[in-house]
Amino acid sequence: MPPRPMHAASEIKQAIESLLFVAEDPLSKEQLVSLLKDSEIDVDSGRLPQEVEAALASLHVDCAQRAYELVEVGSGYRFQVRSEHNKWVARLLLHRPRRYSRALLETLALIAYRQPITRGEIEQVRGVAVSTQTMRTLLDRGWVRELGVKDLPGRPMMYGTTSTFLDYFSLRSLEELPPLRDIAESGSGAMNDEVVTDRD
Amino acid sequence: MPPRPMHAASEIKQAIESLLFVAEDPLSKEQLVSLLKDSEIDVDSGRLPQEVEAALASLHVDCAQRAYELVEVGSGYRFQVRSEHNKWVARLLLHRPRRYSRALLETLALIAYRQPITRGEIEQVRGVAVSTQTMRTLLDRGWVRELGVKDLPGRPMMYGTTSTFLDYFSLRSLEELPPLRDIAESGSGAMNDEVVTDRD
Amino acid sequence: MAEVEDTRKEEPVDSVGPSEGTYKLPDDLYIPPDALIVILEAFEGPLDLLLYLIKRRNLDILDIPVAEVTDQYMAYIDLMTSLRVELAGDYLVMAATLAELKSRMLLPRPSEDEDEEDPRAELVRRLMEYEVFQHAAEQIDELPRLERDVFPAALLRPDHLTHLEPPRVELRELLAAFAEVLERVKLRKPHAVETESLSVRERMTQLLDRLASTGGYVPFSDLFSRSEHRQGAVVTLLALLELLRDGLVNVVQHGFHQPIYVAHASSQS
Repeated sequence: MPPRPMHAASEIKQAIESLLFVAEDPLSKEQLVSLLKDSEIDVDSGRLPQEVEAALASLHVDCAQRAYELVEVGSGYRFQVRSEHNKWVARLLLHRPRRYSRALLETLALIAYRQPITRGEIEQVRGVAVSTQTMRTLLDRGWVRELGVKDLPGRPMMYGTTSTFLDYFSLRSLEELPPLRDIAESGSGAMNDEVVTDRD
Repeated sequence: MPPRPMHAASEIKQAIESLLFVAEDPLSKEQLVSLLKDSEIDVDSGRLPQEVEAALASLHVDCAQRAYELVEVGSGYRFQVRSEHNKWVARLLLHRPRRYSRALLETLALIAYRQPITRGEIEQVRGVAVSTQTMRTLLDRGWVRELGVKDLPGRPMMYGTTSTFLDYFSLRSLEELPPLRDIAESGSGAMNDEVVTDRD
Repeated sequence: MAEVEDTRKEEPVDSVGPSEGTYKLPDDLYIPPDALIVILEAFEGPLDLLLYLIKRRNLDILDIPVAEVTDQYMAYIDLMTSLRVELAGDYLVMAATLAELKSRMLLPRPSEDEDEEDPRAELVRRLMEYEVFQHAAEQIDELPRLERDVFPAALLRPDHLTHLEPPRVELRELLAAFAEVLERVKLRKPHAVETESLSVRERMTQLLDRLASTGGYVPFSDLFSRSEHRQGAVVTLLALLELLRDGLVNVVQHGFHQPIYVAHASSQS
């Protein structure tokens, strides 16, 4: 059966729709462009980025009537079920969502806001040792990565967050993290940001 | 506000759409009815089967413009990519990093060491649901096979490894898998005796 | 092996602890009983504990009454010791810091010296900084999260395409994956393995029955029977912690001074 002739724009849109629905992780505009390149779609490859952008915008509008929406997160675009339907999803997926310990969340917060940061620096702020298990969980989940060693005695490893972290928490970039409460708000005039950020 | 039948119908449709998009397996009409039962949707439960049927028909029409279609397979309904877009899916699968997910490796390891084991037991240890995709990949690769059902409520399937699995990892027999105690030590920290002895 | 011995020594709870009669749970304790559950379960270290003590009493973080806070801190350390909860060394370091601070605060300060820094300044700075990140962690926890609040919409792949070039795996990868699983299993074992006794299991069942029959939120303090004395209270507490960890009960408190309520987890959703 010969492929029925299709408008390039509509073909691009359908291709992107299929790709986003089948991909395990969000796909970025760049990934989409490179997946569409050198295909039989009749479009100048220089124009592909704009075409992809237009298709995404059009898909976004299309799903207004659907139970899912197109969202942009750290590593790209994904379709997700609108949160008002979460109650149905919960009925289907019976497993209880995993809860994360405060130790893990606090460590993650320090890494997210203060990256690059060493384990020692995290421990200094939290006042307790960071367990190996906590670090490993963060690395395993792919939320945190090693950024290289710091030029200090002992050559400690520095850590930072990943795009998987952004994806997981539906953030487009680190800028979208909730703003840190100003330390001065808790009251001290003697406190200034330098003291806080310039540790070690 | 008096109940409006139209409203219930559209809510049912959106609920089904969400469910089909997050389900790992096709969902049958009966499953859908039971997932929708006893909810705040204002519909007589006796009428639910017809309502579900009507919603499925409507969804079928809705996706005429989409890159996917609603199909009925042996065990129920699922959305799937229209076959004319398979080429894009194939491109994506060829481009993706050639690695298995941690979830898959952990599942395989659990099956290897704890066989015969049910999916529920794997989920219990891992603390998260095992996706159908994961099980299917392991079965497709010929590393894992079904060993028969366990005499438990729900009659869950038990899984074990195959000789293909042994061949792939250059093992002559399962006995050649490193003993758990060694793994634990090479991993980190001392093992809990209880977990180790669990093996037999 | 070591754990088995521990369990045996655990039996006479009343004989453990610095001095008989210093602690009477839940009535007489310096830290009110309804705070106990919070304390036992959730402190993330000495700074966390200190912040809690300060906030609970609505004290000014910039003008901490060191003597008072130190006494409460020590009471907590003693309590933990008496319950045989192993404390991280950091708690003891902080205890020493507080003791030193307390003694320095007793010394008259040379008022003519303007530059003299308040001896509490460093501690205050650390507390405030930690508080900022505590808050940040709470906010991160509330972000919409995959697996909990966000569910990607996915299409099943065409079956014949799943066979494309399967990835390669090495045995050591498989072993590493398994080591992780085991490690996690170990961590999810009750932290109170040593203290978990039949009586705790039994009490868990009793509590669940009671919460289920009540069908709503029960004041935390009502779960303790005055007639049971200390050991009974500890058993109830441990049982509650177990239930909480397993997600079988929910605990709510609407603010620092508000009473704590407990409910069967299934009675709400």
